[in-house]
Amino acid sequence: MTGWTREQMAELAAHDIPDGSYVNLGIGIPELVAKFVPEGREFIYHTENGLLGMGPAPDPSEEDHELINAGKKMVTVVPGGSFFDHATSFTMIRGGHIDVCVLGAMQVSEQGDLANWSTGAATAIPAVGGAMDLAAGVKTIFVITQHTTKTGDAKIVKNCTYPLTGPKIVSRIFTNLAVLDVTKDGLRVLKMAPGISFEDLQAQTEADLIQ
Amino acid sequence: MTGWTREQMAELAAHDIPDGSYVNLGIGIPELVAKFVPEGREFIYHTENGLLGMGPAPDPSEEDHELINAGKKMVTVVPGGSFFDHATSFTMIRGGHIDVCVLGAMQVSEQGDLANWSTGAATAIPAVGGAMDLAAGVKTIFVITQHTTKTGDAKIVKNCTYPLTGPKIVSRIFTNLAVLDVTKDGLRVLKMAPGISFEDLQAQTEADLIQ
Amino acid sequence: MIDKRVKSVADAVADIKGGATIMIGGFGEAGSPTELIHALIDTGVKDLTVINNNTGNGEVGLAALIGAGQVKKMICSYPRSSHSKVFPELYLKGEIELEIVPQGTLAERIRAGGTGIPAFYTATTVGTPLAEGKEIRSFDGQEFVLEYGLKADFALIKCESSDRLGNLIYNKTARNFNPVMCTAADVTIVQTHKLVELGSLDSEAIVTPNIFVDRIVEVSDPVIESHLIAAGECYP
Amino acid sequence: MIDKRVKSVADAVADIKGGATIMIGGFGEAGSPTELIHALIDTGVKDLTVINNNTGNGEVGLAALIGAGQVKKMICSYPRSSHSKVFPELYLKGEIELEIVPQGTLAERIRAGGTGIPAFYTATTVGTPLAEGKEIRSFDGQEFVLEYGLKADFALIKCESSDRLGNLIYNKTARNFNPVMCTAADVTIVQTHKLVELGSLDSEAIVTPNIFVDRIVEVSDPVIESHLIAAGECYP
Repeated sequence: MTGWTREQMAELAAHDIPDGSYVNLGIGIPELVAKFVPEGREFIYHTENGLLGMGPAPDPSEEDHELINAGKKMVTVVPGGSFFDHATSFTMIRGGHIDVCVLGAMQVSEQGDLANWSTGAATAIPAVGGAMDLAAGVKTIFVITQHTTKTGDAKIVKNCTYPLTGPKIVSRIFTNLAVLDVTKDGLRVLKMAPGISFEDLQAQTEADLIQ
Repeated sequence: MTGWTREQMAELAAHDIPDGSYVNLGIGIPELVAKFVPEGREFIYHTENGLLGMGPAPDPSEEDHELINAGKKMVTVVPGGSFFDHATSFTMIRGGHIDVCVLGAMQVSEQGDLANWSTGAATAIPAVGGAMDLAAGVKTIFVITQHTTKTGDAKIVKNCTYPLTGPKIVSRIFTNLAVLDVTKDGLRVLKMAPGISFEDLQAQTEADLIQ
Repeated sequence: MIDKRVKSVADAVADIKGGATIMIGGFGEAGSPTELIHALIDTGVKDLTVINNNTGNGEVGLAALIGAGQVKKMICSYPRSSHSKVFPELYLKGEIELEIVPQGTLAERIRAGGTGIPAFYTATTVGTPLAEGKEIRSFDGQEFVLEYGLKADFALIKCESSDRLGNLIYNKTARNFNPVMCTAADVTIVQTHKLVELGSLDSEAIVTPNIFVDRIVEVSDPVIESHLIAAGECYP
Repeated sequence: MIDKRVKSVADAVADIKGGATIMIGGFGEAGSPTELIHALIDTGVKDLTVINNNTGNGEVGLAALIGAGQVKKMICSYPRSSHSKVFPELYLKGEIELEIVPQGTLAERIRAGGTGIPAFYTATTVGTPLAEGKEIRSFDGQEFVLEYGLKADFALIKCESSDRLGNLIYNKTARNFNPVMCTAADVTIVQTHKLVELGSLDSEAIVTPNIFVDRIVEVSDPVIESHLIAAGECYP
C-alpha cells in the first residue's frame, strides 16, 4: 500500500494553490511543489532567509554561496525578485502576507495541530527555525507527509504526542494515501490514492476519518 | 537686556557638540546650529522624515519638492547621505542612536522637564510631531530659547505649567542671556552674555540658579 | 501572469466604501498620492478614518478630502502647518475627531500592524499628557507605555517606479510613511511616477517587495501640491 | 573627518572582553563574518553569549569559536545542520547553554532591541512548549506571547560594500540578520568585501545607514566556509 509518490503528492498540493499566490515551501517533499505549477498559474516563492522571487537551483556555473534558500541550498532569483533583511522577511510571514505555506510533518492531529520540529526526547537538540513563525502567520497551511512513519506508526492522529509547532493551523493534508481536509467536524477525505479503500485508509490512521 | 543674538546662541550650542556626532536639529533657532560647526569638527545631520546626511538649503536650480526636512523646507543631501522610511528613521531616534538633539522650548524646568508642543489651551489644536520621540530617545538634548517670553514671562521655571514633551530630558539650555547646565542640584550657570550679572539673570528666571 | 496594473486612479479606488479606514502616505506634500486622493474625493464616500502624518495643505489633496466632509476621524502626529486651514476649522467646530500620535509611535504602530505585532512598549509619551489612560509598565527600571498596532482597509501610496508585480522604489524623502503603510492595509493601492519593465529594478534596491502591493496605476505627471496652493487652486 | 576604518580584523575586535554578548550576522555561511570570528578566536576571550541563527558548520567560523570553549551560551533558532557537530557534542555534555528562539521572533527581538522597544507581543509559539512560562495576553480575542528586545555589546557583521562612514550594502541572501544586528549592539564591527569612496553608494539603495556602524575593516578575499569544510580545515 504505497500509494502516490513524493512527486505525485507535491503535484496534488500544487494543484490546490490558487493562481498568483505567494508561497513558502518547507524543506523536503514540499520543495518539489515548485516543479508542478499547473499550466496558466504563476506563484511567487518566498524563502524566509530574505528573498521573494526565488527561482530553481542554479546551473553549476551560476552557483553563489550567498544566494541560498532556508534549507541552505543554492538557488536563483527570478525577474522582479528582491532581497531584504530577516525582520522584513518575517513581516511577510508574521503579518499574514504569505498566502500558502507547504510544510512537512511528524504528526498532524484531527484538529489541524501540527508537530514538525522536535520529538521532545531528552537527547534531542531543539531546533525550531522558522516553523513556528510560519505556523502562526501564514493564512493557509498545507502539509505533505507520508501517511505513516517508516515503522508503520500513525502520523495522522487524534492528538499530537510530540511538542506542537502550532495548534489548529493546518488546512489540508497531502499524504501518499489520501488528501484530507481539516474541518470543524474532523478530517474529511477529499481523494484517495488508486487502489486504496476507505477502510484501508482508516486502518492506517489514528484519527477518525469522514468519508 | 537683549544679550546674545539667535546666531550667537546657535554658535554656543554648536561649540558644545562633540566631533563626529549624529545631530537632529529642531525647527527655528536650532536650525542655525548647522551654520556654526567649529573648525575641525564634522557633524552628521538627521532629519526625522527620512534622511541621514542632510545638507544646507539648495540653490534655486536644485530645488526638489521631494527632498525636504522635518520643517518641510527644501534641503540637500551630502555625500554618504541615505534615505529610509519613517520606521527606520525613528529606530535611529527611539533606539538611542542620535547623539545630540537641539530643540526649541516654551518652558524648561529646573529638573530638565521640557514643554514645547502645546499651551494646553482649550482652543489649541494639539500637534506633537516628532518632539516626544526625540525627547524620549536621544542621548543628549540641548534647548535653545529666548530666556523669557515676548511679554516677559519666565520660560526657565521651577515646574512647567504647559503640558510636558518629556520629563527630565534636557541637559543644557542656551538662552540669549546664559548657558545653563541641568544638574541634579538644579540649574548651574556656565556662562552669561556680556553685560549680564547673575542678579540680572536670576531676576529673569523663575527657577533658582546656581552660580 | 500576475499583473496588478489598473487603468485609472478612478478604477483603483472604485471599491472603497464609506466608513473605511485609509492610510495615506506622505509627509506634507512629499510622497502624497494626490491623484489617488482626488479620485477618492470623486467617489464621495464618507465617514472615513484617515491615517496620515498631517492633515493636508491648502484646499487640495488630503485637505480637500477633509474639506469635502468625507473624513470622520484623523489619526496623525501634526495637524497644523503654515498652509493648513481646513482641518483646524472643522476641528474647532467639533466636526472632525482627532487622535494625536507622536510621529515615531505612529510609524511604529503602522509597522506593527503590518508585521503581525498587536502591541508593543515604547518610552515615548511617558510622563506626558499623551500617556494618560494608557498602560504603563517598567522594564529594567524604566517606564514604558503600551501602544497598539494599526491596520487599515486601504493604503494610498505614491512611489517613483513600479513594475507590473508591484515592486516599488521611492524618490528621496518622499519615501517616509509609504513603505510601512504598504504593509499594513488589506488593499494597497499605488500611484507610480514611472511604470517600468519587470526585471529592470535592482533586486538589492527594491524598497517595497511586491507582496505588499495590490494595485498599481501610473500617474506620469503628478501635481505638485505647493504649486497648486501657490496658484490658489482647490479641488475639485 | 569621520573615519571608521580600522587596519585589521585583530584591531577591530581587540577590545572585546570575556563575558560579552555578541551578535554575529549570517544565516549558515551566507553573510557570516568569518574573518572577524577567527580574530575573536585569536583573542581567547571566554564566557561569551552569542546570538546567531545557527551554531556554525564544521570546525571553522562560529563552530570553531564554540569548539574553542569560548561560548557560554548560544541564543539561536536552529542549532543543527548537516555539517554541525561541535555544538551538539558540547550541548549533550551540558557544557553550553542554549536559548532556542523561533527565527522570526529572534529577528524581531533584535530589531526591537535596536529600535528602543523593550518588549512586544507575537502569536508565534502560542500553544506550543516554547511559550511555557511566558506571559500570554489576548488582543481582539487572539492570544499572543510577550517577547523582549535583545541587545548586545558587540555585533560582528559582513557586508559587500562600505564607505569610510559605514554606509553598507549587502550581497543577495547574505543580508539576512546583518542589518538588524547593526542596530542592536553598542559597538558594531563590520568586515566589508569592498571599501568604496564616500559618495559612490546610491543614497536610495544604502541598506544600513552609517549611524548604525562603528568600525569597518576591509576583507577583500573572504573565505567561503563550505569550501574550508569540504577541504577538512579547522581553525586555528
